[in-house]
Amino acid sequence: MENSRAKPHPKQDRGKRVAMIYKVTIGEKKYEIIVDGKTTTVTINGRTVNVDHKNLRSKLHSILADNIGYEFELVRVNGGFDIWHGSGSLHAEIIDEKSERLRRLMGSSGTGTKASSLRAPMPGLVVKVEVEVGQHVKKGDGLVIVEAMKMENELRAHAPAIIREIRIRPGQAVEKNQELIVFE
Amino acid sequence: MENSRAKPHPKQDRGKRVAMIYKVTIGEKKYEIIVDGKTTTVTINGRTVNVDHKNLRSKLHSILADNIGYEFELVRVNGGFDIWHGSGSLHAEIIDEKSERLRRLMGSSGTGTKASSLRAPMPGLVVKVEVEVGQHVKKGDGLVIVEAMKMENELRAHAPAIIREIRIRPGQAVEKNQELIVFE
Amino acid sequence: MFTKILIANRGEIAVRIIRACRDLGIRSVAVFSEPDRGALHVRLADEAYPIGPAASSESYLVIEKIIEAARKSGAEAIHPGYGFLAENAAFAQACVDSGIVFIGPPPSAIRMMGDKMAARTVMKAAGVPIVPGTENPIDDDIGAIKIAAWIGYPILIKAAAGGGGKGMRIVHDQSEIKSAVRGAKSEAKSAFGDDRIYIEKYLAKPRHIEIQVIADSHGNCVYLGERECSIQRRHQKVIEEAPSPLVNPSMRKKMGQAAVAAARAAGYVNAGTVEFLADDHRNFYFLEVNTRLQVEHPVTELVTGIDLAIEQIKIAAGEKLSFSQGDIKITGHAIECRIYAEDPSSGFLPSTGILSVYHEPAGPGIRVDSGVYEGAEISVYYDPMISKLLTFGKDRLQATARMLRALEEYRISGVTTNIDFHKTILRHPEFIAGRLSTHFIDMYYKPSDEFPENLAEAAAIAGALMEHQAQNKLSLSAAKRSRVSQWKTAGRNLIQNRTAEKGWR
Amino acid sequence: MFTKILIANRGEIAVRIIRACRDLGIRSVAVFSEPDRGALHVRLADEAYPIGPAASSESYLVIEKIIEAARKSGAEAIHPGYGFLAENAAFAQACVDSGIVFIGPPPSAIRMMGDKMAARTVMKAAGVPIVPGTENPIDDDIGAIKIAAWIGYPILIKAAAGGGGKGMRIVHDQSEIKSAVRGAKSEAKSAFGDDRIYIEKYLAKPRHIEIQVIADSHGNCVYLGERECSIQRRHQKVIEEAPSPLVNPSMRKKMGQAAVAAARAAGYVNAGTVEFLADDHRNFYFLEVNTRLQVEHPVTELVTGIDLAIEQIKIAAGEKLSFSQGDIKITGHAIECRIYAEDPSSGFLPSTGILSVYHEPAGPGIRVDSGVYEGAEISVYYDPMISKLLTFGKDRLQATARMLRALEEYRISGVTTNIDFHKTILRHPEFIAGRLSTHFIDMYYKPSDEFPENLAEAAAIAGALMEHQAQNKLSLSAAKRSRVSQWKTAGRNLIQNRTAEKGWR
Repeated sequence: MENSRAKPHPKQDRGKRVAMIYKVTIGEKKYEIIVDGKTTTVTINGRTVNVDHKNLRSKLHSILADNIGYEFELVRVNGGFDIWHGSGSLHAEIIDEKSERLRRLMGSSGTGTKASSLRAPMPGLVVKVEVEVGQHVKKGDGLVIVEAMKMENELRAHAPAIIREIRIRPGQAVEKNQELIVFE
Repeated sequence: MENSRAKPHPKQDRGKRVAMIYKVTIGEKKYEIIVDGKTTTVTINGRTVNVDHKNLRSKLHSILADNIGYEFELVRVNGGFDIWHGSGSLHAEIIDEKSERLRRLMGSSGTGTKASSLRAPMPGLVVKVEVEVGQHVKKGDGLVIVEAMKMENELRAHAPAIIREIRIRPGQAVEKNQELIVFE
Repeated sequence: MFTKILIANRGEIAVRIIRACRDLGIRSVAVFSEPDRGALHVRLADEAYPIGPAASSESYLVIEKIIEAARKSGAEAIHPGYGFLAENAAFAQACVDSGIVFIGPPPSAIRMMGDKMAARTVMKAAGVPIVPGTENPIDDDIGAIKIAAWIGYPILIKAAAGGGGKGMRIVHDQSEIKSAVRGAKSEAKSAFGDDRIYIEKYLAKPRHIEIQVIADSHGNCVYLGERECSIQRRHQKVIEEAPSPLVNPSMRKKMGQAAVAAARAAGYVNAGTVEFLADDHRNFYFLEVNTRLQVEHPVTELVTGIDLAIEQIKIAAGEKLSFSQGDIKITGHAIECRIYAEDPSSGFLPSTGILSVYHEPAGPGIRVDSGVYEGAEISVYYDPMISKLLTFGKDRLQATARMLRALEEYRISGVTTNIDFHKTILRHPEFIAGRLSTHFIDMYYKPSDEFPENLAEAAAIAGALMEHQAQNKLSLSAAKRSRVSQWKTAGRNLIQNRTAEKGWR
Repeated sequence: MFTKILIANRGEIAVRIIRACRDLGIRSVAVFSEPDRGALHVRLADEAYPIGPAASSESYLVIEKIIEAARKSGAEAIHPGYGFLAENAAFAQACVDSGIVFIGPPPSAIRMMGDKMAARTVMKAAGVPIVPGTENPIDDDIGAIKIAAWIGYPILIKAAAGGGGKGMRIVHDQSEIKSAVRGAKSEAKSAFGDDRIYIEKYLAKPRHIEIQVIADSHGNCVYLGERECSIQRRHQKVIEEAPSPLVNPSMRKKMGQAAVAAARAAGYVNAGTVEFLADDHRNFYFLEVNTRLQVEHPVTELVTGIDLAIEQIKIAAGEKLSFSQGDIKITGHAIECRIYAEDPSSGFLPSTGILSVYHEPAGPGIRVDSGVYEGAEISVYYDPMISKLLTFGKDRLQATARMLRALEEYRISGVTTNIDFHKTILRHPEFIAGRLSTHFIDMYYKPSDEFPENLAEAAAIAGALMEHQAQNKLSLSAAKRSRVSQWKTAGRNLIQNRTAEKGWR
């Protein structure tokens, strides 16, 4: 177990220390976080916070931010972390300053690509497809009903969209994360 | 997780299967266990037992022996395992037939070497040494008092012995497993 | 008394019954499907027998496999838990036929109560108030229209063989009735192989209140107070409590006596639950009888001090009840929150995964009945209930405070749960005031993706720190790699030079 | 009421008090030494402050550091738990001086009860029966001999400032008295800096029975029944229960009234415990007062339904007791087994290590108060108590059955525990009969290295299987290695050949 405050890495101490800037997006909120080499304080959106970090085990971390306790399991996923907080998870997209500069140079459009397909959130059986190709749907409209765990679960649209392609049919078994419907 | 019954290793299946004989000593009890390649039955002291083994995680194992459930954490130590059973541990010395044959060829005396020294069971402070070099002690005689966790703990002789050497003195701090007294 | 009992179930209820067996000094026998080899009920039972693959239809629902495991193990009795074969009269009969005691009511009582219309008829005859409606099956929409006109809209069309909301239709006026009858009949036919339907008055904002009864085989039958289970989503209970904030002593007595009359009328033995709908004026109407131990039975255990699973076993062994109606006292208040792997913000969609972190709350006033542990999997094969979290307090306020504390302490990663949903409900002014109904969630719960600002900030900081650590490690190992490769390059040059020296000089 | 409380402690009692704070909607502040950064109390508290290195003398015992953390966090009150600074009058005074509420009795009461001889004097004056003995310090062995002749051998010599068995000597006859007085005085001097000693009658096979009292600052004081704590090893309690198998209603009332008289005489406020020794004829004698929450307080909570930690906080906030003596009812039976990291087969020697497997029991009738989790370390720095395992049942039989079940379910690896020891005690006919005394363990417990034959067999099989797996892996990887090295060799030959072709042809 490692305690960032108690045991700074001597090797890192010898090396040059550069404060790094991370841009974190959680839901619709954006944070700019400056981490210096010591990681005992960070600056979040301009405010300085004393941080004491302890890795409890594997991916489970305890954070004391200005002495207030939080506990998270951080699971790395594309572009950031899924951050589990005890009863669910947040997704945090993280870009460091360097990468962002690089991205700008490469002409990439940056963050915020929209979900372009509906994927199965769990394995199950397709009971009903409620839309047709070409149909305009609005947020909340039912798209597909999947039976899993003895319950019928309606998958709904998270945003307005047009149906481009339907990749499943009623009666078909689907895997978790399988693409069901492609939007335009 | 792995279930020996449900998923035999296909690679091992192709290879030749030799029944192996293991000699297990726990306390004063001795067991001769024959394990064939499939590990769904073993023979213990001549009696056949159906075994279903499941590795729950890391060192934690569930065993169904003739459908009766046991759970152990097995920690490898010299010559066998410390086997934790929920409220404490047993030590199992394990010799396979091959090794034993080898040992006999090398002229080794085999198992059963007696404890020849007293080691500290925990870190602490030596409060008192109750014996002198050359003294004969019998089983249960007090040897050393060590203070740990705010309590004084008397370490006693597990068997009759003669004190050859005393390696600590009162007031000295000792580490776990540090040799305190050597017997003849 | 039995020396060995087989538990024909899995998950928390199997664990619950294993614990009752332990308390009685009876050996417990678990059965398990392939993915359940490492499940908690297998870990805790004295013995365990495999019964086939993951699908319940090939394992936990196969009567012959269960009976065979009981025979092999020498179990004298079988406890069915709830779900699976618990209310299957054929299974109870198969036990009897094999000379094994079925821990539950006689097959005849299960059969009678399983037919919802027959149950209504029995109850009415016993003087138990029933929801106004038909006593005979409705054949077509003409009959339905006639009856609806008599009891008044809205009405509920229900399947006689039914349960679980299948074959059920709410009808608000005559124009809807034709398609509702057709729909209900065809759904009932496909779900139960029986297209009989009947009509009940549809109560607006009803409360779900049920009475626990227990009867021995010597003619003694008592009620153990009520449970209120009005907080439901998808027609499934999620929060239950005892006593009900609505029920006063006189209502309790009336409901209890009606429930006992119902149980006696059905020839009932063992533990059972008589479910009622109630309105805020304390009128109550018979709904159905559950011929098994309910999921929510522990709230009754907490307020009465009676261990229902133990009583079930004793009754099955032929013992007399050790208490009479006068001995039953309701003390304090108990609440149960069912912790599900599901996402309340997307219509309570089940969630699957490995419980990579799993830390249960504990301490004063907490009881957790679960069938999982850290590292276990919530799979698609079985019910997504993770545990039943129960609290007990001297009153409803303390039980609620302790529940909020326990929900706060619970740590689960790997699957999304309804823990925050429970907190929201428990803090809602209408819940606190005890004004409940089965429409509570529809009326008052608004799913939200919001999270407290300080939590999001702390999560952002944690994410940035981890990213920072990862980048430092990357650059460290990159530095190492480049150092190594310089050495390698140098070495190679050396060799090449030597070769050159030897070869091309 | 307070908005924030600092808990000047660690381990299970800190967790216990955090839970009480949560139930009251009060923010909790933890303090921690370096090795405790990841401890459960730090994980569960709302806030946490570091207070120094591992040694208690440099962290948990440093009054200034605790007060400083309270100031920084803005806590209005401090709960001391038990141990550490809980019975330190100077600490209570320092809180008062800093304008922070000390959740416990006034410093004067702590000081008075800390002096064992002064406490005896106060009790005698209040009419509480005390063990026959001296009321003034004994100066030398001549005085001691005189008094011993009057009260009769055996006698007990005790330190006035004492506790924890230090400076204590049992004297069986006059020949031993001289060296005992000398020994006790010197031990008392070195342990407490105070060599005053006194003499008590030594009771053979006494039972340890204590009364929980609670008093508010408005003059109300009630007793909450007794706890029997006779099962002790090394003068430390290991099993406690409520009610005591010995105490009947009239004895409870007599002891309770004596305890309340004692508390009133001492000007006591908040929760406290009056300890008595009792004999089998139900005579009882004052022993001492503990001016804090006891380790074993939960057994009282379980049988009275009163949350003592919450009451402590309310009293400290100036609230009146919400119950009177007539409201207190003892319902059911509760037992506590203290789970220690220690080896009963080697004189209860403490054991240290990482809890590599740690799975707590749960289900009906179980309460676990612990300060650890899987992966936590039982270190040499602090008390080796892992948890307090409590069970509640309708009677002593059921509480015992549930305890045996819970002990069976507990899974701990990495440190040796006293779990099997508890099972042995609970199954002993004398324990079952309720015939207890503080000499119980000496009289009836025989440590044994024996283990059930089937367990040893299964362990042997598990060991052989693991050895077999390891050997298979070894030979598999050896096969791989040798294959790889053949490839390598071949490659090398190839290169050498090529080089040769190019160079030496």
